[in-house]
Amino acid sequence: MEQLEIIEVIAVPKKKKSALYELWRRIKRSKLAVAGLVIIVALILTALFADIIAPYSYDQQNLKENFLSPSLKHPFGTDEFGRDIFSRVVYGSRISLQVGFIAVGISLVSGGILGALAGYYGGKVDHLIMRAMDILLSIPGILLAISIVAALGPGLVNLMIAVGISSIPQYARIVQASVLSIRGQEFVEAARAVGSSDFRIIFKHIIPNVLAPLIVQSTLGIATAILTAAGLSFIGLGIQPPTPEWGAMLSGGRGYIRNYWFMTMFPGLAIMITIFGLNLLGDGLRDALDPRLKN
Amino acid sequence: MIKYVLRRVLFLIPVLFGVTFIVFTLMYITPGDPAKLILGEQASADTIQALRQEMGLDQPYLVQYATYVKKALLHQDIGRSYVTNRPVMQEIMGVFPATFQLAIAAMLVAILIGIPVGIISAIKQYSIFDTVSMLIALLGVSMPVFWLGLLLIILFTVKLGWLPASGFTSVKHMIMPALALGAMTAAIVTRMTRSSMLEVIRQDYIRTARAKGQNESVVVLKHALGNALIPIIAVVGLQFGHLLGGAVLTESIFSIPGVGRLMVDSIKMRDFPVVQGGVLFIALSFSLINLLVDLLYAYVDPRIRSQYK
Amino acid sequence: MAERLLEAKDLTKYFSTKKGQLHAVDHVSFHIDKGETLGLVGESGCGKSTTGRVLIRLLEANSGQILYNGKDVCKYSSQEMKQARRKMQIVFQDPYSSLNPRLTVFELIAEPLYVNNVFKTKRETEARIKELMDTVGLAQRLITAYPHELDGGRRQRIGVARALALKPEFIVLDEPVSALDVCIQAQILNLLKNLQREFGLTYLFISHNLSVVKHVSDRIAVMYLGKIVEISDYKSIFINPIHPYSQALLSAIPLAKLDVKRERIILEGDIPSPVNPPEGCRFYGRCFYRQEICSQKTPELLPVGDGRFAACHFSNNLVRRSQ
Amino acid sequence: MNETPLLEIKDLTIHYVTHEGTVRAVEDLNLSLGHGETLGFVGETGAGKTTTALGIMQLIPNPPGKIIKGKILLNGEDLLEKGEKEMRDIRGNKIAMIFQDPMTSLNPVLPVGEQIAEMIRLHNNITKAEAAKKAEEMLETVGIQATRSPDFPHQFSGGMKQRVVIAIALACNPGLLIADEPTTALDVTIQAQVLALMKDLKDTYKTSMIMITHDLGIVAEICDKVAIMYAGNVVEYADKRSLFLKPLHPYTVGLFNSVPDIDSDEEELQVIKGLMPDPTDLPPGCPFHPRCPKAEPVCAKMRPASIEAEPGHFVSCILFGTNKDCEGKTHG
Amino acid sequence: GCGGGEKPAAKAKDTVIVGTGYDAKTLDPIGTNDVASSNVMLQIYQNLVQVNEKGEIVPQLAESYKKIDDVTYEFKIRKGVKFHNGEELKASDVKFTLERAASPLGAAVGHLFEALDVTSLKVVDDYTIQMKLKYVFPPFVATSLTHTGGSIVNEKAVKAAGKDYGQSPVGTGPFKFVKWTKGDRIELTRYDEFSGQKAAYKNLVIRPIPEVTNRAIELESGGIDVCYEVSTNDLKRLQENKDVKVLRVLDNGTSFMGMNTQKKPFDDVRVRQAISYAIDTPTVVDSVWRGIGKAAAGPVPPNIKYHNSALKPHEYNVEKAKQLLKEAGLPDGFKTSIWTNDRRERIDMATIMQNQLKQVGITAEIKVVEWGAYLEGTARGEQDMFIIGWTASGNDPDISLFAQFHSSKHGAGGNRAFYTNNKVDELLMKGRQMEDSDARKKIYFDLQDTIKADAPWVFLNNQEQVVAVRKNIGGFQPSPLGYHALYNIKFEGQ
Ligand SMILES: Nc1ncnc2c1ncn2[C@@H]1O[C@H](COP(=O)(O)OP(=O)(O)OP(=O)(O)O)[C@@H](O)[C@H]1O
Ligand SMILES: Nc1ncnc2c1ncn2[C@@H]1O[C@H](COP(=O)(O)OP(=O)(O)OP(=O)(O)O)[C@@H](O)[C@H]1O
Ligand SMILES: [Mg+2]
Ligand SMILES: [Mg+2]
Repeated sequence: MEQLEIIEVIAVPKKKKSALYELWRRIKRSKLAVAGLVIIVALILTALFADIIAPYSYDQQNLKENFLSPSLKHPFGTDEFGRDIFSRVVYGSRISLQVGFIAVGISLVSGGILGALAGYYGGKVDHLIMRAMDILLSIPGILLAISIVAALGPGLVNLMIAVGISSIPQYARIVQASVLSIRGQEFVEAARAVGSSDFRIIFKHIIPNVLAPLIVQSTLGIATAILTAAGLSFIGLGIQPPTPEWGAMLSGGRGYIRNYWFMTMFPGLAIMITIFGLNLLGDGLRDALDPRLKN
Repeated sequence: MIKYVLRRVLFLIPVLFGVTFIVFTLMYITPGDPAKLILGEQASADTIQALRQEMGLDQPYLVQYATYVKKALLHQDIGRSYVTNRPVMQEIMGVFPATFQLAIAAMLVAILIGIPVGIISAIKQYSIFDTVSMLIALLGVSMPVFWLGLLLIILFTVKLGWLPASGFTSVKHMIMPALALGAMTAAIVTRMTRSSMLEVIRQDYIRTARAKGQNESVVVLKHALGNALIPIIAVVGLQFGHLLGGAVLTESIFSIPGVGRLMVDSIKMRDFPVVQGGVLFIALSFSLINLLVDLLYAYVDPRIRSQYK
Repeated sequence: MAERLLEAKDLTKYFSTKKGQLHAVDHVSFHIDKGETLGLVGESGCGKSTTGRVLIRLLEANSGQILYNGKDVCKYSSQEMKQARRKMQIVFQDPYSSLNPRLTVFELIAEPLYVNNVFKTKRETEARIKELMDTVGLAQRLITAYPHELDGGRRQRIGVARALALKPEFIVLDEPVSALDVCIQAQILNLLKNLQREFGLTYLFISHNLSVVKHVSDRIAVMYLGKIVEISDYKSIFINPIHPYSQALLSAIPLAKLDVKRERIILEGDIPSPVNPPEGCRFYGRCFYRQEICSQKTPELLPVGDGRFAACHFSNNLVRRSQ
Repeated sequence: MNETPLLEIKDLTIHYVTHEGTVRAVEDLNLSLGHGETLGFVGETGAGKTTTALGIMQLIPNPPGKIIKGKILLNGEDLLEKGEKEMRDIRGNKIAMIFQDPMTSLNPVLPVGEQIAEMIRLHNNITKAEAAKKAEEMLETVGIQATRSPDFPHQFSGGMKQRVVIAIALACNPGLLIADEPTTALDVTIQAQVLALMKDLKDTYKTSMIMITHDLGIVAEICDKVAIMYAGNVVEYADKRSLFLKPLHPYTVGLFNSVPDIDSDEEELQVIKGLMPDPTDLPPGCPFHPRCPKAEPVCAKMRPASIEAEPGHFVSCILFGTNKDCEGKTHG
Repeated sequence: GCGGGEKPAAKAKDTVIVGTGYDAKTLDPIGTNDVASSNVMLQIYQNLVQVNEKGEIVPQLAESYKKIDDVTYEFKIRKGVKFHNGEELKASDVKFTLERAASPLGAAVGHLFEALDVTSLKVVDDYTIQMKLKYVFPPFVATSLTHTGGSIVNEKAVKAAGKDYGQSPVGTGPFKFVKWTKGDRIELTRYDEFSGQKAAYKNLVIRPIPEVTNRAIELESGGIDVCYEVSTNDLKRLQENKDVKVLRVLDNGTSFMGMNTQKKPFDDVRVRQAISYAIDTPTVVDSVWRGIGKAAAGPVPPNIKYHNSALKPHEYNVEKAKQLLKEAGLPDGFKTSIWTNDRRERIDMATIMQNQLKQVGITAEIKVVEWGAYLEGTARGEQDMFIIGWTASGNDPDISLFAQFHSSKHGAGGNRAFYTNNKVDELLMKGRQMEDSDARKKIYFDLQDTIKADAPWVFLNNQEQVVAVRKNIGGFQPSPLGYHALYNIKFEGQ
């Protein structure tokens, strides 16, 4: 067998770093994905350091200086209460990210568990869970969210729950399909052949392999959650004032759109850029995580 | 085929039960007494109580649901609106045409933009066109629809004076709402078309078609698009279903009396029969569209067709 | 007489499908002696892999017995089975999908050791892994590599190392070289033979490539549509195949030789579906030797002398005919 | 033998430019094929067989593929200088190609008859009905009932699908047929059916053929000439007989030794060590030298030229002919 | 601009398009009590009597009426009045109308007819009807009979239509119902046999356009002729627009921030007063309404009888507020919440007040509660502080005060502050049983002072009806009730 190794000298497989590095390397290929990543990182930093970045508090009113156009003092102008729009947009990143992440967290965890159960056990369990998901899916998301907010009352937490619940089916479907396909792959059988328990198979073999589509879906899901939350604000079921939620700022400012363009423009742009970044990143991740591109 | 359709239609029954039950439960736990909302702030406790009794609201939860289901099944009666006292069916049918037209118009916008752009992007992958159109598509999904709607109104009504800002009575009225609503869908369709085409275009049978000496446009339109259609139909169907569920925001911005607004208003007014009936109706149309989509699959893909036999 | 390691009796595995019962393995009986290699050949979908999986209870048989050292494996409790698993291993066909893409070479080889608590310390485990990598000819520096960074040959070596980790007696090799290029294939075949010699392993070698099977096997079983149609020692089956299907199969192999003119039997038609197969010989539809009775009575796998078995109503005639 | 060969490839070089680097899939490849001949094209995975075939068809996916240089002469005319429109006339009509996997080479949403008819209509000026008729005849020719022409690919078995693919390829009676591993995906007995059919048809239609395969058995069975390919290059090119009886290149020898022999009883196969080199990073000199049992220091420096070691038997190795003498010189 | 999709006024205009905020719920007078429905019904129906601009009761379908004793009224009905279906108006229709209104069917307007003794309705002859009240209640005629809930319907038409009457109304008014496209428009046409002054134009279209901005845009672009409820944001532009006239009238409504007087710490009058002092009402009102309406001074709006115009808005005095809090044992303030529904202006007012309350150490969380839940919650007394409005449907102070401050009306009845004051109860009871007089005036002045001192509410603003019309629209006068007579419209310059 010594002969087998001689050739290692010449045919060296390219040495690669960790999986994370590998992911970064793949994302890096697409300029758009990198742009998305930059936007999101910037957004997260803004949210983390909002206190430092924002020149004013988000609820500091000055009724005498309302509707000021953008200036050095107030880069995005002031709103009807004389609050600094720039500061509100900066603080708003916290809210939007919270809404996005927690709502997606809710749907990810519940959808993921349901989907995994359905996919792994198959048969009746699968049928039952997936039909329930069909039912949930056939109620329009925003209506479901409205009903839930109406039932639970408005507020940040309930909003996140509402948005979260209404997108459970999507995650359940993805996880179910992935689990189903991964369960059928030979490496799962190979794990069983060496004596691995179901538990180990699920956690060591199946879940890590389902993550890729889930990460993509979650990235896009955060975007949808932020948009849905904004939509709910528009119908008047959003977050309580004076919380600087972008959707609420946008819909609150809509009456002023013809007089004071900056009141809607900046929160609107903030939403747009955020969603844009998330989508760029999501698309990029989708490509980067695509197993077919693995060489 | 007929058997398949029948099976699917039968399958709707549990779905509809499920949907009504969920909505019923949600409405039940929602605070807000419809009797009070109807009677207004000055009604006496007695009249409210009397009305509650008349509406059956004093019954236990499951009895109320059972009564509803029984009436719906036995008498095809899904009740009358608490608010307007009109039959729920009439309420829904009153707003459905607008929603349907809006959905169709938005879908047309989405398809007419999304599919061609998606195809060109795919065959010119990594070109400037591809990058730019994908960026635009992404902007499409990134813009809150109500903001886009407002900006459209400012542009087309206020600044240019070309289009009316509200209502839904003529083609002219439909343009802006269809654009606002279609933008998001167009973006989704574009992306799906592109990725589906990219997937297909790498397939061996495309190479076969080229090896025959077939020219590129036929290869793309006949061989590639024909096979890329399934996922495109899927998103178009799904989106259409969602649109039929009511585009609350668009309807509100453009003052269009549609299903979405009816539902939101009814939820706000605790007009339970209308909410129930509306969701039932939406779920039904959603399911029917799914069925239609599946039948379309069978139409475009013989492999699926043979499964339905 | 050699010691019998494993015996399958009347093994049956059906799958329920939408269209009906799929007879993947249909009343199959054979045995494998200690230290020998039984080759299992047949065309795609004939039930080779299913047989292999049922043997080590990755799939539960519908009926039949699997005697391993005389004890029926099918009756093992899950605890006993876990013990037995250490003695019975499998190497899969596709080195691409049989390795979890998210685990490193180390983790992949460590898995059997870890889940069976073979070693107490990490050091011991590591030592064993290095030893295994040496055994199968994988360079130590690949220990942190991911499967997708490796070529098919190396991946298959990982598969072999995993199988060897628990020091098994018996390994099912499910087309271990089919996905590989000829040169790599030869490397792996040599490796497998060496390992067998070194550790006294017993193999069930599944393949659809007759020359490969012949190269490694002591005896060969030919399978057709869920049934074994012939079992012979590796030489006789090539010189003198009995079952008409075996004959056709052999004649169909293109030989890398000039001037060897063989009488080629081209079978008509395709392999029929294994779903609800009709009574009678499974090969009936394509057989060039079929008679009335073949469509009515299913032939049994019967001894035809010299330790050979065949399942054909006319095996006696055929034995003579081909002599 | 001084008439122009049907196909002549000169110094063909094809690269794929990818993120991982440039894959030099085909490098300075030379080859020729006479009228009515069948050439076996043998090599390991990644040797560049398919790339060469696609190069001839000019169907290299671009990006990432690009023909860097060379000539592909069909009846003396350089295909590389033809416009896309002219190429379309040639494809299918003068050169047809069969791909490896019949399962995926047919368009799943079109009836097979239509797929054959499409080819016919593209290159003949006939009506739809006539083309359909002709398609049915082609189906019969490959042994499928004409009544199955409205059926879809998924309704056929693998072997039948490959027959349909063959029917498409032969529908316009091309002068050159390139078959890229046409039976690799098929079962042995089905493979035998298909090979027999191909042999028949080749004789009837007098088509020249390039048969890409890694199965030397198939080569032995139906080829006249053999080209052995390694890392983007033809390392040995000869008459089948000459090659089988007396393989010259160490790689060819290794290849023969790797195949278990059905007739003999060898215990251990004599394998070629190692793996194909990384195509983005080919070793200098002879690409085979790191694996070559007969390698000499010079092999690492110089790329051996193709030498006619025996009449009609070309080999690129320093062990033979003048190559021995040009030590020190480096080629392209 | 000709941007509107509606017919531009090319020929002689005979259609008036009105943009409103909401769609009507039903056109059955007793089916609802909302402004949007009343706005349509006002054009279709008539009442026995009506209130003129001066606030006097004048006959409409009744020729005359007289009070026979404290609780008995007799109405003479005009002869020859025809319903839209051709039936002549008879006393029996009036009887039918009132019986129906007071029955459970009329629950939505039932409160208006609480005082009416239905069994006493007596058709004397075809054109005479008598009715008795259960107790002395002088505002009856002015409030109940003039309300659209008391619109006279045709017995035959109602019975024929059954449950669907709300979609096929038949009245005696100047306009006939034509078609109702839900959520989009209600079309009416002139009733040519109308007994009074016929409308000057033929078609009336009432379109709900919920987005205020859109409504204004539609008016500017000529898509509609009349635009209800102009928002503060659009007011200035519309006033400057030469094609548009803005008409305004102070309405009968008061917005206020109530405090749950039964909940700690609002059960302490000092805390309530402190809050009143802490809030700079004029600034709040001015910042939010910017020129529409005015800061409210007391519980009785300016247009209502016995409004005490001497009252001033709450004094803004942070020091006093702090002092009072200290006295109440809350020197560091406290945590509380302000409930509001999702009306933009209310949220805005809450936002500013939240900020002002912070100055005195009170931390108020704003809870925007969806309307249904809001009504339910405030009726149950879950709220601390809450913003809501109250619009009187007539000009009698009893309507403004009774439901809001009488202890029998706690919660759902209207008294969401759960205000209890025996003296107030007594005065309210007395006031509603008296005929107008100086004595009555005194009672209501007393009430206003007492309530203000008790500070269950922070009075915010008296709203204003701002209606903008195209320049060529004449004869239109907005009403404080929020629904306006459209039949008087004339096209000017035509
Ligand atoms: N889990 C399963 N469910 C249903 N049918 C199955 C399953 N596994 C295998 N089969 C069917 O059982 C038959 C035998 O399959 P098996 O995998 O044993 O064949 P094989 O001889 O190994 O073929 P190959 O050479 O393609 O690997 C096939 O028809 C296959 O489709
Ligand atoms: N589209 C492509 N992009 C990048 N590299 C490619 C592409 N197609 C082929 N290659 C590379 O070019 C080299 C030659 O590939 P080719 O497909 O011609 O080999 P082959 O001899 O046909 O192999 P096989 O026997 O596997 O079919 C390989 O290294 C392959 O990885
Ligand atoms: Mg197998
Ligand atoms: Mg190839």
